[in-house]
Amino acid sequence: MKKIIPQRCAVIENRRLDKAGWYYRLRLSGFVPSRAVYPGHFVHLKVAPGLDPFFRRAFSVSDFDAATGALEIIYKVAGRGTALLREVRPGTMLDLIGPLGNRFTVPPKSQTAVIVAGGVGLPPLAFLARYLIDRRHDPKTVFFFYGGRSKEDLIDLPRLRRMGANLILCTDDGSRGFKGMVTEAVIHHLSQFDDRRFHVYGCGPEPMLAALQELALVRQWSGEMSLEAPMPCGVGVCLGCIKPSLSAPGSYVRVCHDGPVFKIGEVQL
Amino acid sequence: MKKIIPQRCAVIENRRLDKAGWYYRLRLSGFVPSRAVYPGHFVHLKVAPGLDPFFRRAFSVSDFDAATGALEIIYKVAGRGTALLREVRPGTMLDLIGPLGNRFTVPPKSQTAVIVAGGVGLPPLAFLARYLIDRRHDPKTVFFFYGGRSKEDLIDLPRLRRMGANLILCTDDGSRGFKGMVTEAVIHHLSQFDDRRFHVYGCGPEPMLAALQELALVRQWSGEMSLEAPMPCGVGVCLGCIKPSLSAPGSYVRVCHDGPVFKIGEVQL
Amino acid sequence: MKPSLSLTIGGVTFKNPVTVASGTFGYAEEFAELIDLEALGGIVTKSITLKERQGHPPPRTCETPAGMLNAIGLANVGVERFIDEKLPFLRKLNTVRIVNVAGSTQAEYVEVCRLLEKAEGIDMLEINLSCPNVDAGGMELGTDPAVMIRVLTAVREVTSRPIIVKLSPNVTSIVTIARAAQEGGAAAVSLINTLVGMAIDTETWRPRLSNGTGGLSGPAIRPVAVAMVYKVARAIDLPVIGIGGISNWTDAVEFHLAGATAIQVGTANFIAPDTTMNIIAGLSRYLAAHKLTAITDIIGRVKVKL
Amino acid sequence: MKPSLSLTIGGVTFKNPVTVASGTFGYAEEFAELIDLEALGGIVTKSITLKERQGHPPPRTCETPAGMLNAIGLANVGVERFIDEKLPFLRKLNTVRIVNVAGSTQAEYVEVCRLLEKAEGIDMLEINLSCPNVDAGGMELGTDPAVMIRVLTAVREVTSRPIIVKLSPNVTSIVTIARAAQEGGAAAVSLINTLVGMAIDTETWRPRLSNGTGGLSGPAIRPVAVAMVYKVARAIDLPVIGIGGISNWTDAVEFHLAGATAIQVGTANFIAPDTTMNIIAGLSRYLAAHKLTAITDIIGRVKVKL
Ligand SMILES: Cc1cc2nc3c(=O)[nH]c(=O)nc-3n(C[C@H](O)[C@H](O)[C@H](O)COP(=O)(O)OP(=O)(O)OC[C@H]3O[C@@H](n4cnc5c(N)ncnc54)[C@H](O)[C@@H]3O)c2cc1C
Ligand SMILES: Cc1cc2nc3c(=O)[nH]c(=O)nc-3n(C[C@H](O)[C@H](O)[C@H](O)COP(=O)(O)OP(=O)(O)OC[C@H]3O[C@@H](n4cnc5c(N)ncnc54)[C@H](O)[C@@H]3O)c2cc1C
Ligand SMILES: Cc1cc2nc3c(=O)[nH]c(=O)nc-3n(C[C@H](O)[C@H](O)[C@H](O)COP(=O)(O)O)c2cc1C
Ligand SMILES: Cc1cc2nc3c(=O)[nH]c(=O)nc-3n(C[C@H](O)[C@H](O)[C@H](O)COP(=O)(O)O)c2cc1C
Ligand code: FES
Ligand code: FES
Repeated sequence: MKKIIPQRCAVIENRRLDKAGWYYRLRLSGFVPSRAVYPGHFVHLKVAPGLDPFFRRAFSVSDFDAATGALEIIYKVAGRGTALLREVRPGTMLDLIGPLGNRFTVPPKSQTAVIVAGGVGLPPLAFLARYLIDRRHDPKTVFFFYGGRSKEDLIDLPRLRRMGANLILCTDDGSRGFKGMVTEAVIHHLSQFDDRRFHVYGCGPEPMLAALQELALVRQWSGEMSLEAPMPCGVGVCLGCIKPSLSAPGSYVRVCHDGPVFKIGEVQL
Repeated sequence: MKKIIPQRCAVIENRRLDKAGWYYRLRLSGFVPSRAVYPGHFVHLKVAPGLDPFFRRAFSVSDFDAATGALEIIYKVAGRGTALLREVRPGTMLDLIGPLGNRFTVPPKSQTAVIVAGGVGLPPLAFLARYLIDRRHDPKTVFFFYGGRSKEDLIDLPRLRRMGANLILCTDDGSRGFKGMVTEAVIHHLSQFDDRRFHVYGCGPEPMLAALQELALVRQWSGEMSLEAPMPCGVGVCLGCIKPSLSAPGSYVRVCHDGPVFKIGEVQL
Repeated sequence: MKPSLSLTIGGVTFKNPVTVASGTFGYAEEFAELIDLEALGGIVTKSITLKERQGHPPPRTCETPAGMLNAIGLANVGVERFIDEKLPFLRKLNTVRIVNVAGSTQAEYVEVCRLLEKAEGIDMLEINLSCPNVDAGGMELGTDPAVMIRVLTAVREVTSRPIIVKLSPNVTSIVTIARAAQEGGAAAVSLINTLVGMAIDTETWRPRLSNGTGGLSGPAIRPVAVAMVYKVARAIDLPVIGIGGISNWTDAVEFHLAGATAIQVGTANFIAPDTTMNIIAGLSRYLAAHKLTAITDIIGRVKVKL
Repeated sequence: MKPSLSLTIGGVTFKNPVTVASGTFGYAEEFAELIDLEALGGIVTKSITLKERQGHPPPRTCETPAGMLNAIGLANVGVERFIDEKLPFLRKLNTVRIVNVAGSTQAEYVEVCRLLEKAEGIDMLEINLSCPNVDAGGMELGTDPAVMIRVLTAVREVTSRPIIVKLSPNVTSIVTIARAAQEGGAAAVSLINTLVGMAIDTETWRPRLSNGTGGLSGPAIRPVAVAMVYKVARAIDLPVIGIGGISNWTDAVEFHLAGATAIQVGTANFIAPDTTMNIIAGLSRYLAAHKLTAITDIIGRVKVKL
């Protein structure tokens, strides 16, 4: 097995995705992964050389082309690390480790994939949707719910539309699509279907995921969610990225190593 | 009096000056100095945002245009700070403080200016030479000795030639100009003149400055030298940039505040 | 209404909590062309000793990760020249003027304070019982509670001014030392001074400081300082002045929440001389944004589960 | 000729001085897909306690200037599961295997060591008398020389393996504590553990660690660690293992020059998992470039004027 070591990749694009400048797409070239890259995997990136900021930052892979080594992530400017990342110009070499973590599973073709993305939870799920559809899942059996606070938070829509999945947009303020929480949109749009065949995938703010998990548990949907936690190491040794376990009460899971993808019911949110 | 505060200026040029990539010219726009900028003054630059590297780096002003606010420095890649500076792209904003320190004096027109630059000591002296000549010093009364280890270390020659001063190049290995130390070149070239009228200006490696000071003291030339020392604060308070005084034995001078320009005989080298 | 930044320590009123740390601000005159000195809550001078000291030979400072080492060695003009040459400038300033006093022996501390007692234009004394960069005195006097009480008692006999005791972090229990300062009659404690540190040049095999070891300061040590301020503020009844790596207003708020009544900005003055001005403005904005009326509303208010 | 990196501590031979610090390398199996474990001089496990511990609730870590705070709270599988589930992997590795032992009481230390005594595949024990993140034991046991001697004496009765004592930097005199370790029968001392630190969120007013305070590690603390290694190495006759912010081979050389016989890489494993590999290669290159034949040629060779 090849070792997972830090490698330097050239930035080929670092482009703003929304008007306000909160969301960016970063593309790197020449990434040579030590193992196949799947949806759910993340990379651990040094956003600047040197000691400031000190930790790497984790970003879900939003797309990867094994043939060319082109790796894509999508990020939201949230704090110091991403503010620095925004300033990076094409040509700059960035140091990254990956792919790390586990991955989403692929449901049997008989199941309907219900993908639920909230805000910056989009990236791993955009990769997942493309992956499922490429693996000859009928796009019509893939529902892609995508919610944000307002229409400005819904990015990269042309690409999502191109995939041909059932794309259902929703916003808290109703400025685009369904008005309300994305979990409400799920209930509203899927009531017509036989929901025993649903397999949900979630990524987004924790309150949204908590609501989604609750819903899935009540309706007995299978499914999985990609979680976030501050990650000093990303490889399972520092025990910093923990969440309380739901299935084994009193113990913790490590988001980086046991996840970031967890089954519905595994983690207490 | 205006306060000297940090200001952010846009990089308009960061260009390699030699084949090997050791020397760079950095030009910044929009510098609004709190007082007039003179040869000898330096600026204190943050080469990267954040805490790494921690200290600012001092660079002598190698040219300044008060009309446009265009500030120039010339640097040699010597360590971590300058290695980072080399990567800076035009358009980047850099944080700097200045002008700091004291300045070279202007000799009476009856005196011959003997400028002695060694290696990366060039920048303040290039500014000085232009300044003297602009102030209607006859270029022929300005001798500009410029020494380096080999011809690769002699940079920015067209600009020096354009000034019209007596430019005498020398290299340790003889690959260009006089072969030997720059102080030897001074002795060799100036023996024909009446040296009581000399006023020397030096900047460069400390051994060279020590030799120059020795020479000037023996020959009773007046003169001044710009020194370097690691500078945490640049404004005279940390007491870190000290050199032993020669004129007041047992005490120290602060390079940033009492200098960086010192009279011949003031500092023990 | 503009929130109030003012506060009182040892009967002295500060217009705001932002002061500067000893040894990082010279005798203040150096900063006159950099910032508005009277905007500061207070100014602490370089440590003053009985006789003029030249300090250690160079190199005296070195850059470290997010910080620096220094071994200046208490270079200063000595108490007499301080009074004659430096104090007249300070005296004219409308801000709290704090003279930091250092020495090698108890007698030296007492003598410096005695000489300062007659001088005008000094609001408080800060007794530096924590300097790691001198052979005798300094830190040694500040790590033993009994010795500290003895020194402070002696000093208080010759001065009428409120005394701030500056504490060393290089101790097993800073709380024990802070209690000693309280017992010795301090009006306040300030902490932390620098942590003992060292760096070695791997090419020359020489220490990067001529003195071998030195004092570590800057953002690197901020978490250590916050923890100590937090512990001391809970343990004693005196106001605490927080020091250590403070570089912006969020850092300042952090120290206030931990329990600091006022703060000192040290190394950050070197990196950005206008740090204190930005902190003062930032504190006002912070209080206003949180609908608080006074800086005293946040002091020691960190929410720790017990 | 390739310079020799090998060395001996407490009768155990290390192929090179580069080992990893407790709590930053899990039980080593996590790093199997990242680096060649057998290239390491040695491996120190996460601290093992008598019973399994889940540790503190999140948040347990936070980023600080050039470093981090942690308050993991000794989360570990407990000595029995360690022997059953983790040791079999370690046992197969051709490197020095060091089990780090922690506890809340002297009895717990003794019991863990007793249980480990029967297990195979352990070369040395490291006694963590310096963990700042537990209520009882840990640091308290490691800051009082008399207590330390007592604990070590008790531990030595139940183990035949050489003992490394890991020291806390949160003391007035690390030399005093190191001497106690020597007196207690340690084969070596390792230092430093983390400095007590704290960070506060200025919006929520809560500490950034659930435990309130935590331990500061990373490059920020390196100068403190170098100074302590320097002092301890001069004061005692045991080998010193240097720890604290080591991130590259120059840092390692710095510790060796200060007096460290071996080093441990901690937090740097998080930032770059191949740090240890780069250090091993760098040390070889350094020795070769300086025409030195062995790592032992540089240990403690810092040139300090006395
Ligand atoms: C598995 C995983 C995948 C992620 N994928 C993405 C992605 O695709 N796009 C994206 O924009 N962001 C993603 N994040 C969050 C990202 O890692 C950053 O933490 C976040 O962008 C904030 O970083 P900052 O440096 O701007 O903020 P800062 O405030 O500077 O961060 C300070 C510290 O807090 C941690 N932190 C803060 N917020 C979070 C958070 N929500 N999750 C984890 N750590 C946090 C940071 O890692 C850092 O250690 C992911 C996180 C994880 C764990
Ligand atoms: C008044 C003054 C004017 C200067 N003018 C120029 C100039 O015009 N062009 C130029 O290339 N350099 C100049 N220097 C040197 C410059 O400030 C940097 O120190 C030098 O380039 C090395 O920095 P670094 O970050 O690359 O090296 P690093 O090794 O990263 O530096 C580490 C530390 O050592 C200090 N340091 C190292 N070497 C020197 C030195 N020779 N002088 C002072 N401090 C040093 C740095 O400031 C820093 O604090 C000047 C220095 C001073 C004091
Ligand atoms: C260069 C330098 C010189 C210092 N000199 C003194 C001094 O003379 N007296 C003193 O009490 N503290 C002195 N200090 C310590 C500072 O006042 C302060 O306690 C310490 O640096 C921590 O704060 P900081 O991290 O904000 O710098 C000095 C610090 C530095 C960096
Ligand atoms: C996340 C984390 C967990 C740690 N856990 C332990 C531990 O269980 N036992 C121990 O003795 N030291 C522990 N340490 C301390 C390290 O072993 C080391 O002494 C310290 O981090 C300083 O080294 P560094 O700066 O290289 O990290 C831990 C450190 C970190 C950062
Ligand atoms: S980030 Fe270190 S264990 Fe997950
Ligand atoms: S650099 Fe601080 S006194 Fe000169």
